[in-house]
Amino acid sequence: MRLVTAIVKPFKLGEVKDALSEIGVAGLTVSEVQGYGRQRGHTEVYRGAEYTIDFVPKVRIEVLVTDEAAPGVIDALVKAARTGQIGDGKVWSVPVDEVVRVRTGERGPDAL
Amino acid sequence: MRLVTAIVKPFKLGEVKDALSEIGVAGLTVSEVQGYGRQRGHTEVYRGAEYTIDFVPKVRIEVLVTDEAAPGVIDALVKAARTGQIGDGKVWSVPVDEVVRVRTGERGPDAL
Amino acid sequence: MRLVTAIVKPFKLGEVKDALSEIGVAGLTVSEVQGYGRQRGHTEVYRGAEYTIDFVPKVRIEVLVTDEAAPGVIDALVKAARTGQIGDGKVWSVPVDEVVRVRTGERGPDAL
Amino acid sequence: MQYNSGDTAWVLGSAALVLFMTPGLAFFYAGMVRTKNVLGMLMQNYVVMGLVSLIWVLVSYSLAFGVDLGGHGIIGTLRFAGLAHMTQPVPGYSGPIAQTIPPLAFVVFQMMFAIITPALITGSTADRLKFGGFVAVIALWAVLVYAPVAHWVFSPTGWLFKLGAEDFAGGTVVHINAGIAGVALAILVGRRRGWPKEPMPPHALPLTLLGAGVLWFGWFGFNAGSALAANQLAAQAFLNTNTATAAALLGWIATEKLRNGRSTTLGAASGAVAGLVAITPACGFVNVVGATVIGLAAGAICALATSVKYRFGLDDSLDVGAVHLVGGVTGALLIGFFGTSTVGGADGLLYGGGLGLLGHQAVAVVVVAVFSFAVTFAIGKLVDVTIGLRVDEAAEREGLDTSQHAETAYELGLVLARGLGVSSATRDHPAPGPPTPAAARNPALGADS
Amino acid sequence: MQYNSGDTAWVLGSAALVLFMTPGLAFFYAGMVRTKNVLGMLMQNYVVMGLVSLIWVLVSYSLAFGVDLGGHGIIGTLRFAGLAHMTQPVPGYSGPIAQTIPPLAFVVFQMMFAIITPALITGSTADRLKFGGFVAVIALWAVLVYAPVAHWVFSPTGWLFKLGAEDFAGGTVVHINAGIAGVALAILVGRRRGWPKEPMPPHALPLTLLGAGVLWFGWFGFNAGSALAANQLAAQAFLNTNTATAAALLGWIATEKLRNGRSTTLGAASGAVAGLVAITPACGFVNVVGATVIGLAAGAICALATSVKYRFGLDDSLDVGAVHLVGGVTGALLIGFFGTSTVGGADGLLYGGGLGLLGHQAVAVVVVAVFSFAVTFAIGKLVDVTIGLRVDEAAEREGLDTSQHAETAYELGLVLARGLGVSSATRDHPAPGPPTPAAARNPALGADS
Amino acid sequence: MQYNSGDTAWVLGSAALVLFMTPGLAFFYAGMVRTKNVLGMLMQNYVVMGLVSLIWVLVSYSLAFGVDLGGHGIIGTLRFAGLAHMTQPVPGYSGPIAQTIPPLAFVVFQMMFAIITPALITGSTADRLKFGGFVAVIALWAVLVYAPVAHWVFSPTGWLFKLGAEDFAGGTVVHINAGIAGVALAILVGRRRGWPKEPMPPHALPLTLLGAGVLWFGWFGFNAGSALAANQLAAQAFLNTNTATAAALLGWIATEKLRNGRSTTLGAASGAVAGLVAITPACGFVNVVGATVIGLAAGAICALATSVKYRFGLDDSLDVGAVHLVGGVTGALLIGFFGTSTVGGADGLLYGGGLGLLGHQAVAVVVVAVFSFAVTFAIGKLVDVTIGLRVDEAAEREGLDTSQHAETAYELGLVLARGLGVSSATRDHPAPGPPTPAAARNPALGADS
Ligand SMILES: Nc1ncnc2c1ncn2[C@@H]1O[C@H](COP(=O)(O)OP(=O)(O)O)[C@@H](O)[C@H]1O
Ligand SMILES: Nc1ncnc2c1ncn2[C@@H]1O[C@H](COP(=O)(O)OP(=O)(O)O)[C@@H](O)[C@H]1O
Ligand SMILES: Nc1ncnc2c1ncn2[C@@H]1O[C@H](COP(=O)(O)OP(=O)(O)O)[C@@H](O)[C@H]1O
Repeated sequence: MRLVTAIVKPFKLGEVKDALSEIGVAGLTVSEVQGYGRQRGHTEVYRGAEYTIDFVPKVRIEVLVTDEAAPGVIDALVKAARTGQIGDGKVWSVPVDEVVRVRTGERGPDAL
Repeated sequence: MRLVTAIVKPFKLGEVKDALSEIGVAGLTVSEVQGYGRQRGHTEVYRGAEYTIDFVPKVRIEVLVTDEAAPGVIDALVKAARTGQIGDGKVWSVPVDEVVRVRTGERGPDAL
Repeated sequence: MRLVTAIVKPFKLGEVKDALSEIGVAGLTVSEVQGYGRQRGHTEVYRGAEYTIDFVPKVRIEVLVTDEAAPGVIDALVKAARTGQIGDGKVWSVPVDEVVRVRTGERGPDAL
Repeated sequence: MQYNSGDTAWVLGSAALVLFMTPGLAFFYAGMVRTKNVLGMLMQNYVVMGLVSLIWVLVSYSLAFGVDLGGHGIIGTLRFAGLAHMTQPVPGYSGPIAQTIPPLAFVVFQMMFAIITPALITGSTADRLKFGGFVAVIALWAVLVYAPVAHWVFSPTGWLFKLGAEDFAGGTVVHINAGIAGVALAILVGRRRGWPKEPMPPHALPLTLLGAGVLWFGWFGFNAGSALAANQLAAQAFLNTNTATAAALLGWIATEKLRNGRSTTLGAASGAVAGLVAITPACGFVNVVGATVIGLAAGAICALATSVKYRFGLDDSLDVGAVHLVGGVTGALLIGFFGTSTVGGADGLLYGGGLGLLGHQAVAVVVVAVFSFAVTFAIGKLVDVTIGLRVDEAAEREGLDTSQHAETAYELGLVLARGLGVSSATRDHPAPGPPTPAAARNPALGADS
Repeated sequence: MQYNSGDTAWVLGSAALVLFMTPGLAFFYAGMVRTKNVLGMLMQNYVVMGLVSLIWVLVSYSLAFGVDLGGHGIIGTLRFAGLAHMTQPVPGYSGPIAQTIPPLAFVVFQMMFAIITPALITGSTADRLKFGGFVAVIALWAVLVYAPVAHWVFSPTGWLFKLGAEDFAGGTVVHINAGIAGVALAILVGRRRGWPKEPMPPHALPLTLLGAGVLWFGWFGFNAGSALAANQLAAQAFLNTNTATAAALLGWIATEKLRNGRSTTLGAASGAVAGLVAITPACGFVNVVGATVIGLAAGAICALATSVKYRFGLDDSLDVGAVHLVGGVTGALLIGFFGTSTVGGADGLLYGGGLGLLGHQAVAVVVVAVFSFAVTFAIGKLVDVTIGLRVDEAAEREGLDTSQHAETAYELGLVLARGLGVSSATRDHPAPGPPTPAAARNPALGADS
Repeated sequence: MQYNSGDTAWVLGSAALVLFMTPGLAFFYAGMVRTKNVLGMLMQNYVVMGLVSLIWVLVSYSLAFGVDLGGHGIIGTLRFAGLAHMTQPVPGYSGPIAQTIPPLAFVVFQMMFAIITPALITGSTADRLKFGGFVAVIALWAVLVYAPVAHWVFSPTGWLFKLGAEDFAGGTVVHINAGIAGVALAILVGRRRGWPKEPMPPHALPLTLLGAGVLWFGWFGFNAGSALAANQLAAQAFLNTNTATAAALLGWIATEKLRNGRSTTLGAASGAVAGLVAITPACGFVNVVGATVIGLAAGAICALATSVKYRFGLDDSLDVGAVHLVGGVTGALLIGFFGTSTVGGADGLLYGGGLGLLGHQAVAVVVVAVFSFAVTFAIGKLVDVTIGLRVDEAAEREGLDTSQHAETAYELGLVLARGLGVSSATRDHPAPGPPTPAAARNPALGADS
């Protein structure tokens, strides 16, 4: 199995979720992160003192998938999250040894 | 070594921590996430406009363990986090190349 | 490729970011986490009721790197994050199958 | 009739101040609950403002301050129900205490007291009441408990007033009354699940401090407004109020410092409120020395009293008993010592007045406490067995905000609203079809397309 | 001249209360927007306080309450511009309505009305206005819309006042006027991107509740202060205000309960405001029965009216139309039924006054609504085509806080400020070099090194 | 004696308003600090309310407004200590300035000034004071600095008052005094660790805006209340206050717009406060033109002054110097130009009064600044070397909230309280044993088992 992780622009979350639903992904886990990269942050001013904000808010999406499904999920993620502008983010996958569904104790692909 | 990650119901965090302590796990890292899956979110109403909230708050628990300890940790996590109701979450493990304890520079199992 | 993850003290984030920039790391992703380990939390008192706070705020830093760069990045992270006091945190790395840059679809090291 | 415009200005202004106290109280309490119950707490307080205002106009004012029924000092008649006959002076206020303001100004001033009193109760039963059940309890309480107690103690025709029990601004009518009612309901509905093992720390102390600030501000209307005139007595009550509050703030945080090693912000806020509570009955009867002692005593005693609930296993969640009941009793009884006729009222023990005043105070405290406890418990029980008073386990775990009100207090995620799910067009809101004519005519309307 | 100190105290105190309403409104609104637009909303309201205060002093007071130009009741002259000739009594207030307060007290009291009225508009165009464009619109509006309407209705020399239209504290001048202006601007600037498909839930309802509490409090100054004296009429207006507000709060949440199955906190806050709006024109003309009915009606009608915008695809973001326009019209017209000369003003339909009063009310409503809509739309258009009124897509997505004001509302991360990046020493702030002499002399200054 | 009820109502109401300013200030400041220091800031302000209230009653009122010692205008005697002899009129207020209110009303009104003045200081030393040390400094300051300065300037028997220096509501006594004291303490305790390299942005600007709103509201009591009567002068002071505040708000954000390209919300709030500060000494001496100029000047000058600290490497954290010292000086000196006897006081330069008034103003500014700086520095030093004034590095990094008060401001995690650890039953709270009898009898109590 694979854990596919995507770092994307926050406002793309809705589209990404829908794209994954369409190809049969039934679950995912989302969290807020701050990204640093080519995309520049903005500037803030408080009583004349200027701050540059280097971090840009992003959303991390994690999806557990079977090995076979992984490429399709990656492609769907990339496609749904793309705006073509700097800062669109990354998608990567890592191998997973074992997955268990807590409720039932099912293991492996059945746990997804 | 292994990184065992669990997505569980927030109010189970205390029990999970205690269960892990009992089997000798000395450290872990926790973060807030939002889960999407079989478990339904709730509905909110603001001035007559209804919103369905698809995401459900969850807690992510990450534990670095030795290869040998991994199965026991997974079992402990699953057991402690279970309520038997939809949305109990997932536990998975991924292989880890290297672990370093920042304070001492110790590597491998000693770093845990 | 590798995903190097570091759990460090929050006020070290600036220094870590600078250290990574120096060795050519162009991007990273940061999130807030709570750590449990040897470092003790503090105590709070509300109307005479005392609470012990077991968790300590930490920052998680994730960096995707090539296999070759991984050891250097790990060393830089460890060095920059160290205070020598309990609770400095962990750095670990896991193997990554695939990385894609969302904007361009580039894969592998080019995606970093 | 010619009223005194200065006194009227003062009483109307004071009424506005007292009204403002209920939102203040709502925030004082809301800061202390957990994130999932914030709106539940605010809502209980705001709905009291709606509900009791109407009940007061309709019936409770007449019961409390109307013509006494049969001259027994037990209850008013319904002659003023719906605020009829408002040209008639308020019964009992004659001679030296004759009112110089329009009766309607008195009605609205006293209305605000009737509102905040049941609102105080919400702290003891935080996080676990059904909204509907709460509304029912309050509606009954405003008629069956508040109105008679106000009549006994506040109305010059009431039996405790005539007995000589002194309560300048509501130590018994408001604080002991609400405090013991809170305890009664907390006993009735039981503990929050997990209490006291699970930590339930305040979710946003700045809100609590804000509430305390608003309460301190508004309480000048409550206490100094109770002089019903802008005069020397009002100034004295104002001074006493501030002095006792300051002393109690210091008393509470000093007690904490000794007990827990740290002075806390919540302690400062709580101490201020304890001082305000304790000086309430006394502010028009004691001098500044009395006010200082009452404040210091209330600060220390109430701080210590917050531990009592753990001994009894009673989840009086936000310490309504320790602050309002204990603080109210402290103030009411200390009048028996510090009351001085140089300010107003009878002389207490320390000013050569003997034990008489203390005795009357004790009678008022006991009578009001027993009555309020019993009737409140009965009302609570009635509501519990009929429409239900406590939420079920799932709703309690989920929190009142979503379970009772379908809302969430905070959506602060700069990034990720939990709600970044999907909004559904409800039956009431068909997804808008093609642009309306107005929109079609005005290109700007289509800016989002 | 000898003024009445009690009346003066009341009107000055009321002016302070009404000033406080604008921050209250700012928070009422700011709680409802998304995190990225909080400061944008607050800023719009606060800048109105700055801007309109000066415009009022400079010119609008004179236009609104100055000597009527030519006796047509259309507009005042500039005789009082810059607050010249302030020893002269306010024109038109003579005989039974002669003022007993310094004219400057009247100036500041009315100033606060001129401030909050355009502030009300900010709700309808939330999240999408350029700051500069907004400022321009308001500056023009305070002169071209507010001043004439205030003259017509409020000034005893205005034509609608003389016609017999009644507006005790601003149902038409403030609420209908601002409500329809909000609708006009919302039409002009178009919908927020994503609306209504993308969920845009309130980011912090406690702020909205706080704002509602402040509004309720301050509104006593608004309504009862409009008696311009601390008297029986003020007390009646005070009572009516509170009663209608309470009734509307209950009316709104009852309507919600029936429609959506749940009573919400936002509903309670909205209902209270709807009640305050509706009773505003009527509070000095109806008795407590009238106030109750007006409140209940406003609560229910405004709650239902919030759905209307979805039918028309009009993004009146925070329901300025449904609350202020609809609520204002409800109150203004119900005077025609419930007005009673026993309180003040003419008798309405239910008190034997026939249809006359209702007719005058209807004329005032229609005239003000049409005028305000047309002129507001024209002002908005003018600003839009010159300096621009709506932010571009990137700025809207980013949010007003950073795009318009280079700020972020919350930095709550206990751990990770997004700003844990790097601060740049700007040209104005050269990175401090070696310690200054003062610092060198004082070792404590170097504590951080 | 017969007091004027309207004047008394106004002064008591104003006293309440001024009391409310200190919580307002607390929030104004607390919004600007980082999340870990929020409660520390609030606590400093609230404890000042407790501490100074008592000190005022005990001794400072008598020193400030008591019978002048030896007629030198330097200090009052202790005759009024503990508020003894309060039937005696306040010394010096006779003839045209004879008071029409109970002396106790004057005591409480002035008390609120004594409270907020040291509270203003907390901004300059934010995030790094030990709580105990802070308390000690304030206690000494309220006696050794505030009381004499108030006597010199406010009391008609004080030497600066008699010299002819004008300070209607506290430009020198409150703002210059607190501003320079803040600078002195900031120098003494040194910079926050990391300043100015590490970004320290405000954690919640809405709180700052809330505080600014409360300050604006309360300041009407501060300034217009200083007329000590509800009259023409109060109305003028009210108008001037609002006008200058509005002008300064605009002045500040215009300056920002030119300098940084953006008008900020923090700038609007800061500008409003700067205007309130600058008009404070002048509000009863200038007309609306003077008020407008003073406001515009203060807004622009104070905005620019915020940069000064970077040049000197002085961490005046929340710009107490730039806003209160600079704003206070601006207002105090501009009286010398805009003072006009048509409003009150002497004529300034622009109204044909020559340089005399300006000279007196300059003397007062310099004397108060020098005295306050020196004594404050000495007090701070004394406390620093005895009980310690600055927290250690670990406590500063951790933040004042947990290190000084064992509390956390926010627990907003809808999911994960950091405290989802374990609560410990403390010695004071033995884990509750078996259900108490009461609980056993009442099954509902066991709802959680
Ligand atoms: N090497 C990396 N490791 C981890 N996350 C990264 C890395 N590089 C970029 N990111 C994440 O991807 C986001 C987008 O990267 P950025 O360089 O701004 O744009 P792009 O991916 O379009 O070139 C960053 O904000 C960061 O969260
Ligand atoms: N494929 C997946 N990848 C990542 N996280 C998942 C996946 N499926 C479920 N989850 C996480 O597990 C949680 C519980 O899943 P859910 O389907 O609701 O219940 P259950 O695991 O009991 O069947 C989800 O809220 C989500 O956080
Ligand atoms: N086994 C583990 N798995 C995951 N995270 C861990 C583990 N042990 C420690 N951590 C993380 O590292 C942080 C520091 O660990 P701690 O034991 O306090 O100090 P140190 O690493 O210096 O010995 C913890 O707060 C936690 O976030």
